[in-house]
Amino acid sequence: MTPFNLKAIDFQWLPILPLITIALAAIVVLLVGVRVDDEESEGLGWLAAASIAIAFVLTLAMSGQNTSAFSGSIAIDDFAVFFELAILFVAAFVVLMSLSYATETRLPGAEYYSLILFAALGMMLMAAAGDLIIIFIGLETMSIAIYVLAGLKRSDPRSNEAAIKYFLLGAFSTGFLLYGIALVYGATGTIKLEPIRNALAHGIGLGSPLLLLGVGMMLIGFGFKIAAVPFHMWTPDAYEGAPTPITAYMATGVKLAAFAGFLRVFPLHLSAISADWTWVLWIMAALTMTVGNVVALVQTNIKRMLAYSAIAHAGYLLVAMAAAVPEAGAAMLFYLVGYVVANLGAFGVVIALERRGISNDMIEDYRGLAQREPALAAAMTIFLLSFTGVPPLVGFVGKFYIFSGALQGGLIWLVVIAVLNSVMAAYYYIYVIVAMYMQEGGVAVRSMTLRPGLVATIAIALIATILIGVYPSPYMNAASTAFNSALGLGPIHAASLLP
Amino acid sequence: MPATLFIFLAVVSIITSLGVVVQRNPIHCLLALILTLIAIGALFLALDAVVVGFLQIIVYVGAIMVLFLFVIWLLNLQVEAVPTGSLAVKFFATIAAAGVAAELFVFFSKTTGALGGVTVAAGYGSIDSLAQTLFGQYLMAFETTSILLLVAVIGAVAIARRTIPERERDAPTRGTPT
Amino acid sequence: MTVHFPALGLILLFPALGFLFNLFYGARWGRGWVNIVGPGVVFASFAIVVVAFIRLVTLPAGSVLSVTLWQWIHAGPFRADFTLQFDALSALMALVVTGVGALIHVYSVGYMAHDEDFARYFAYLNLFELSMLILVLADNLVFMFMGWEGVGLCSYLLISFWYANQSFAYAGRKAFVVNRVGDAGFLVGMFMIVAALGSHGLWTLNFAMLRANANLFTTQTATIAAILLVVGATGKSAQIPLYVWLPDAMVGPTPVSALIHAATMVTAGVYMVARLHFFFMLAPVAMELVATIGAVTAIYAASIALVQTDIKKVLAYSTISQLGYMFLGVGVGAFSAGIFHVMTHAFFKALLFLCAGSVIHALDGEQDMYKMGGLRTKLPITYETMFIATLTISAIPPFAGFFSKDQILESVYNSGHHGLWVLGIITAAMTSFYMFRLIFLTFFGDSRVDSEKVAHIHESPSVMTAPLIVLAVLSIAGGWVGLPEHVLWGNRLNAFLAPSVGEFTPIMQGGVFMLTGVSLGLAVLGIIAAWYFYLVAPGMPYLIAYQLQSAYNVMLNKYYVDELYNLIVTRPLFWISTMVLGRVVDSFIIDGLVDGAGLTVETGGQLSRRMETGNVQQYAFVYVLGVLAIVAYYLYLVTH
Amino acid sequence: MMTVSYSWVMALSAAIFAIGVAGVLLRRNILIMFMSIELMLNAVNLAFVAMARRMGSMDGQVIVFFVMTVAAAEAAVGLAIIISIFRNRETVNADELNLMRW
Amino acid sequence: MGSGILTLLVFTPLVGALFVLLQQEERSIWNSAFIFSLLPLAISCYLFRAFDPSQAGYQFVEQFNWIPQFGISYHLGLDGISLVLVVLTTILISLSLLYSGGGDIDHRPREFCFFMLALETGLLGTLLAVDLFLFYMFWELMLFPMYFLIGIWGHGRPIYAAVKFVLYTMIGSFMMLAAIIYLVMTYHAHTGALTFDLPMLYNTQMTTTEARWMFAAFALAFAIKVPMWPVHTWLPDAHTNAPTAGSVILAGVMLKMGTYGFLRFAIPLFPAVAIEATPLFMALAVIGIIYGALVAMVQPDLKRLIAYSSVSHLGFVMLGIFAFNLQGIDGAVYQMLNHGISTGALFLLVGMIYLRRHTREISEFGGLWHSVPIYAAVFMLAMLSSIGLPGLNGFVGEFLIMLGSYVQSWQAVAFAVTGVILGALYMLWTYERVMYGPITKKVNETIRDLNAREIATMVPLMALMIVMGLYPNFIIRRMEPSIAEVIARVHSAQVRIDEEHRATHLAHTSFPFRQGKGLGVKSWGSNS
Repeated sequence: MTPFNLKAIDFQWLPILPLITIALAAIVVLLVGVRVDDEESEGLGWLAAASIAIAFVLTLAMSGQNTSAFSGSIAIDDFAVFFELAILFVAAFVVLMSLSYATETRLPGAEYYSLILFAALGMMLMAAAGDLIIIFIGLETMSIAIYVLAGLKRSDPRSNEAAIKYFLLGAFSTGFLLYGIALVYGATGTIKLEPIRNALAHGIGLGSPLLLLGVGMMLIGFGFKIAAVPFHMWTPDAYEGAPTPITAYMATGVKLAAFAGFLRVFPLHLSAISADWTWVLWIMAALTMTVGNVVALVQTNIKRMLAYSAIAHAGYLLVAMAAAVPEAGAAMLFYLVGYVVANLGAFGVVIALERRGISNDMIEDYRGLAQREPALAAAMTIFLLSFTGVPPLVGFVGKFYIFSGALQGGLIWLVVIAVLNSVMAAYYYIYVIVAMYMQEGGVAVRSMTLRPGLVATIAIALIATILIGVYPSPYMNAASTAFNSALGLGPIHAASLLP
Repeated sequence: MPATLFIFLAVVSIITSLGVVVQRNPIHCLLALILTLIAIGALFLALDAVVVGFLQIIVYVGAIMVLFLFVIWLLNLQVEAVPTGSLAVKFFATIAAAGVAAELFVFFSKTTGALGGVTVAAGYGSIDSLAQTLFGQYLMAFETTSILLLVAVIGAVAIARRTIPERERDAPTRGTPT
Repeated sequence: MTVHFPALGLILLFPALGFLFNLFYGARWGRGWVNIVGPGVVFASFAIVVVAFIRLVTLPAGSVLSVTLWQWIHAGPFRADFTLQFDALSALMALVVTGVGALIHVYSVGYMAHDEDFARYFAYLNLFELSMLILVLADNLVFMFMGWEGVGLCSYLLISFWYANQSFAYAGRKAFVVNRVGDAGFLVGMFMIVAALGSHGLWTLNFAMLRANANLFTTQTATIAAILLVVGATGKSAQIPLYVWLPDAMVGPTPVSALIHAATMVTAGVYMVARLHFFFMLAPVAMELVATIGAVTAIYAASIALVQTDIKKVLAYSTISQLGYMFLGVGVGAFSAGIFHVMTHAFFKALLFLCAGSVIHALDGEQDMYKMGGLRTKLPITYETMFIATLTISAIPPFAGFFSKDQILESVYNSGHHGLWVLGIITAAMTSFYMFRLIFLTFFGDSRVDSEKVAHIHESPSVMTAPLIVLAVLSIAGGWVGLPEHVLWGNRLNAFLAPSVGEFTPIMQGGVFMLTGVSLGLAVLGIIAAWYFYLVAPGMPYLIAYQLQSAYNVMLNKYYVDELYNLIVTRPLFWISTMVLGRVVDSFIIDGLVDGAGLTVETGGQLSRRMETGNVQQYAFVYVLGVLAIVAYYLYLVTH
Repeated sequence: MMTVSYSWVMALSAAIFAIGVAGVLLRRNILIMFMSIELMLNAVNLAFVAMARRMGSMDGQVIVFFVMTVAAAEAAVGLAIIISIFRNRETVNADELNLMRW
Repeated sequence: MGSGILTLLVFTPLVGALFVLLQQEERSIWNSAFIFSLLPLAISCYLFRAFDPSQAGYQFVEQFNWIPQFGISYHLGLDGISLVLVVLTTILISLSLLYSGGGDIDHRPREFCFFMLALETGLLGTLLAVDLFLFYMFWELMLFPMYFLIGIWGHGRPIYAAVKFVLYTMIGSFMMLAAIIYLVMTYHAHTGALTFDLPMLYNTQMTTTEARWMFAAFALAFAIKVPMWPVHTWLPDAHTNAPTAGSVILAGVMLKMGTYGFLRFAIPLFPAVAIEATPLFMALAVIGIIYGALVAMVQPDLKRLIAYSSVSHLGFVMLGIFAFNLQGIDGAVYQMLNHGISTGALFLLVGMIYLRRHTREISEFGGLWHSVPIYAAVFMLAMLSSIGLPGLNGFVGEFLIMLGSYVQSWQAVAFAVTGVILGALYMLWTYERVMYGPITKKVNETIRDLNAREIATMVPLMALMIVMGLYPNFIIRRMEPSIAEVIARVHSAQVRIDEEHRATHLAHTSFPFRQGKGLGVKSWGSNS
């Protein structure tokens, strides 16, 4: 029996400090929360938000390094930091927009906020994962928390249904993801990402059927999480049924984490065999954009519409991924930021317009909103226009960046498809604007009290949507630094990457 | 591993897993699943995965499956009275599943290599070597798993907890038979 | 020799000021002011023209007065400026335009004495004077085109002056649109000239430049361009095939008919051909065309005039016919003869119209000659002046018309166009016939005036009769500036115009007396026939009309040309626009494609939406389909 | 004695995996669908163990350990969700869970 | 660097828009909006005076780094072509606001003024941007205010029209975005410099195929905006349903963005393709001229009629542009101004009568001259300007266009000239049906004539019609050097093409397939 050598353990506190903070906070929130009435859970929310802020600062402090910890299980690079910051940002705003929602819909506050924090933890793990198993566990941590959060309106059959559908398909696709991991493991002999990259670079496993099948299975697994067609079917139902802040969380946080994992695995560590997966992504991107937009076109429920729109946006992101050039990777990061910001804002507006207990989320309910709630309508308009890709909003710059990346990779036709899709998308986004500004009627609801948290969410999202759009330069820098740091490159100017 | 053993376990696991899919009574399904798991556990043992093989039987069969059993009893699930779903759906679903199987078979027919090709070190699959790896290479994953389980507990409680009183006034849930 | 003469600008300035005054202040300041300012500005212009004319004749022959008002269009090397030139041809035209114009303005004061809209009327009339002066004084084609379209506009405005009447409005539009058809040809002709010179580095439409560089044109270019310009001329001068607007234009106030549709505007085509004579000389085919159009139009219009009953319609067709003579003249190269006839025609046709106006005025708007008769005593001045004009138009010596018409016919004969000459003299006979028919029906015989109007018949006020008298004098003596060669002082006009329009070069020399005799004889024959038909045996016309009913009807209905145009141009155009372009192409095909694309997407959306059945197993099924596809792809990669 | 080829084990794992997929697609009872998913996970586990054995590496076995944990966690949450569904709707039939569609 | 005056010009309206949002009282909303629209007008007038006509390049240039990662800069500049359009824009916006305050907009005035002023920023920015990215940004930015203007304050089927307008435009503009990016990458591939700066991109080397595709994308975007036949069908709907001010700006300025785009971007960037495509565009332009006129002729709705007449007029503009000579393009740019002024005036006039009668059906009118003589007179002038009567502005443009085109293709002019005839036909016929004849409807007897505010709106336009007709040089002089530059680019491309024809087999064989530009996929992180 070999004595266990404690020194051999590559244990570092620092890189997981934010994670620990979040975990501790989640536990504290839970423990405190059991004594708090569900209708007074706002304090718990502030607590959660505060802890997120602390974790945010801690994460920020980690930037600029390029190492790993825990025997390569945890990557400490700007890529991880970028995504962790984004995830924390999202989590914070989901908490903020929940403050009024949770109390008014009587969600169990303790579980609610702690699960949000746990989900964030899972997401951050995915972002910082250095091996496939961490990605898997992070994914499961996140997913399980989200399944529960989606079903947390226990008496609402829609919420139940959202949870079970998401859960069943989620577990189903877990099988595929795992199978993929198993096969890649079989082909390369390791599940750590860095060694996989090295193995492939040295020709180990190249051309192995196992590797190819493994790649395919992992594509399926990630495809499910990012809601790519044809693995997208759960999305609208889950989005519609879940409590709205959780829908926002799914649309933003889960997407961020899934793309973090996806990017980490595929473009960053399987680049040696990119020829083997770009075509799949090509088709998937085209299908995802088209189906997402086409079906979004005929939706009548705004949450469902946003769900399909989220699918479509995943499609745009896949366009960049299919391009498989560094510039496109950075573009994805930037695009995600823009997408997340606008989505948070849009869901914030949706929440603000929900009545106590009764959802108010048919598009026709938005008619005449500009008259009743000019500020909310204006904000919603800006978010929708950002989705459409109208300059100078962040969505436009993101699209521009994505298209640049894709053209860099030579995907002209895919870009053309994306362009046509953007026009289609314009139609349904604009239709909401039509309802708000140009039609009369709708339900004059007593909207949910605009608490500071919600107002702050919408306001900050609004400012960010405009500001990042007008002055995107620093964020582009951050995105490209982040992406390239995971490639093992320093901060680089976009131009220097070009042929 | 002797081929005969493998074939025996393979046949058992396939038959029992088919049983999961085709039987009507949930209890029977569950029993079939348990048998499958045991057969797979035996395969683990045969593949020098001693610890994992026992864990399979203890944890999986012993804990998880019992959970299933509880739920079946809790919900008082009966035999599905009539086969539901249209025949066409079943047909296409079967085709699709068979397609998956066929594709995977073709794939693995392309792979080669005997199982015994690598002589494993002594102690391979032992609890010692497992622990070495688990707490060395995979410490982070291990620690994280604790969080995962915590989440699962919180989640399960949060969602399965009986409804809050006032909610019952709003929309009385039907009493669950206990 | 070009002499800077800034006062030329004043010629334009006065009518322009008059226009603005009448437009903005006329109605407010009242009839008194308008009656002074309206004609006053034209007299002022006339005075300047006279001054300029005197200056011109003191200079050596071939001199030009000129002034550049300001730069207009400078695009790249192309230049077109607001430059006025005052040479012999312009001088003559300007004298006619301002002189006759002034008289008609005066006449209008009386004619419009009872009309509410006098201010607008004089505004238009002043604007017309302005445009017409631009037309004749412009030193380049573009500037001239501005006048050309301007007079068309004024014609439009004045024809539909009494806008409340739907058919008047229609007549106005018809005039403008038909003119536009001609103008389009004119424009293309201009482009062709510019392009042809442009290829030699000369980007201009200046007359002097064109004339100096006429050698740069090939015959082909010149021919096509000239024909295109002729299209413009036929529009403005109401020649076949674009004459149709002029008869309808008679619905305007009668002084307008006199000024615009007889004396000045309609002669613009002739003026243009004469102005560009050097260019037309390069294109014999175009010249032939002009001559032929002229001759055919002359006889054609005359034949219609034979049977018209509306007094103004007769004069209108007569105008078309006389314009045909002018075309005939310039077409055979006798430019100065053509211009000579422009001048005399301005006198006598203006007079005829004004007299007709006087008659109509007296009869409260009655225009049907069969409801007149015996007015000789009641309207003595009108009768006398009109009789003089009729003699003039019938080319009875020594009235003005005789000299000009005779000169044209002689030139036609001498240029070898004997066929056209025959048409010309037949027309001459017809002219005297229908003109005397008019006189006899109106002033002789028994009164057929509606009984309730009889009491009101009165001679026009002196403000109207005075211009008649002046014009009558001109109709008599106006022709004496162009006596046949070797008679007394000879053809002074010809000599005066020669530097501007060149000399007529006959290819043969017909007997002067023979030619004159034949045409004179025919004219007299026409008079006698009219006398016989309408005074001696008034039943005869009916009999003939009855005998030749179909021919009569064809003529009475103006050869059904309006109906023909309607059938082959207007209606198909509207039909195509509405049915084919509007409904089929625009709404059905293009919008159908656009909306169809949208609809396809939406239908696709609705269909794929149905895939979301809410059933989680179907979701899984779709999922597995995706799995199958992806695995199949990798299987393909592995096996290949 | 015939050696068991490593691809045989993979084939077995594929077969069980496919049977699991079939179960998910065919069974209306969400509980049994969930059982089928467990089958799929076990098939994956088998693959992991086989791979680990082939390369003589322990990593695969460790992963199986994690997969079991995850399976347990999923089972807990999944069953809880099923219970909550059953409380509201008194059914575990997937066909009847279609409040939200289109 | 720069004086900042262009930035001031572009963003003053935006500041005004935000300022207007703060106003509460309706009067102060209109007043402040109008005053804020006068400021850019004043600036643009100053620029017009200060502009140096002898210079071809950009003046008052401002340039700052904006997104250095992409070589995108905030680069504004003013040349002769944009100068005149800027002045037109500021004038028309001011007049539209002046007019709209007089009762045309009866609800939500604050938002109306906001969108009008925001629109002005978009329009001015589009005209002044020298950086392609910046240009695209403003290009899209002008779309949405107009969409709201149509959708909220429109009549009839405003939503259908607004959405159609946006989607139609977006198809083209997104394609253009893709082409812009592709162009920049092509430039980068050849020179190693990443820039969106227009003057630099003029020198991009590209293969003929690439150029064709990119030109097609640019041309599609601009052709939709112009609109050229057959992508014009959004226009009648948009115009008919838009509020008066919307129609004025739409016709007066926005359509010019399409032609401006051709002149500034599509043609100078891809001169060789433009030359190649000349027959096509001339044919489309001529079809547009005739088609627009014919369909306009039979429209029963006044606004629809004017909308179709725009198709016809813009056909002339396109014809002139593709003449590729000074006369043609001078005329085209001049015609852009003319169309802005005369069609703007006509739309205002239709709006005025709509305000009184709440209908635009021609058959509802008749004999209006009797009851509204001033209106009739103003209408007459606008109409004459529109049909190109010499002495008014329309003629100068049409004349130069046809003159220039004649040199290029006499066939085109032979057909286009029918547009001159038809133009007169449908305008006069409309005028006749509306103004002339007896009053057939009782209500028409009592409608009131133009009030002071309306006259004040029309007077500047009328003055421009006359002044520009009589003295066009003060405008042509300023824009000609810039136009000459465009032509020079086309001509040098022509020279190149000719040379290539001479030196056969050398050029035009396949270019080597450049890495990362074709469909080949470059791998990630090639250095690891």
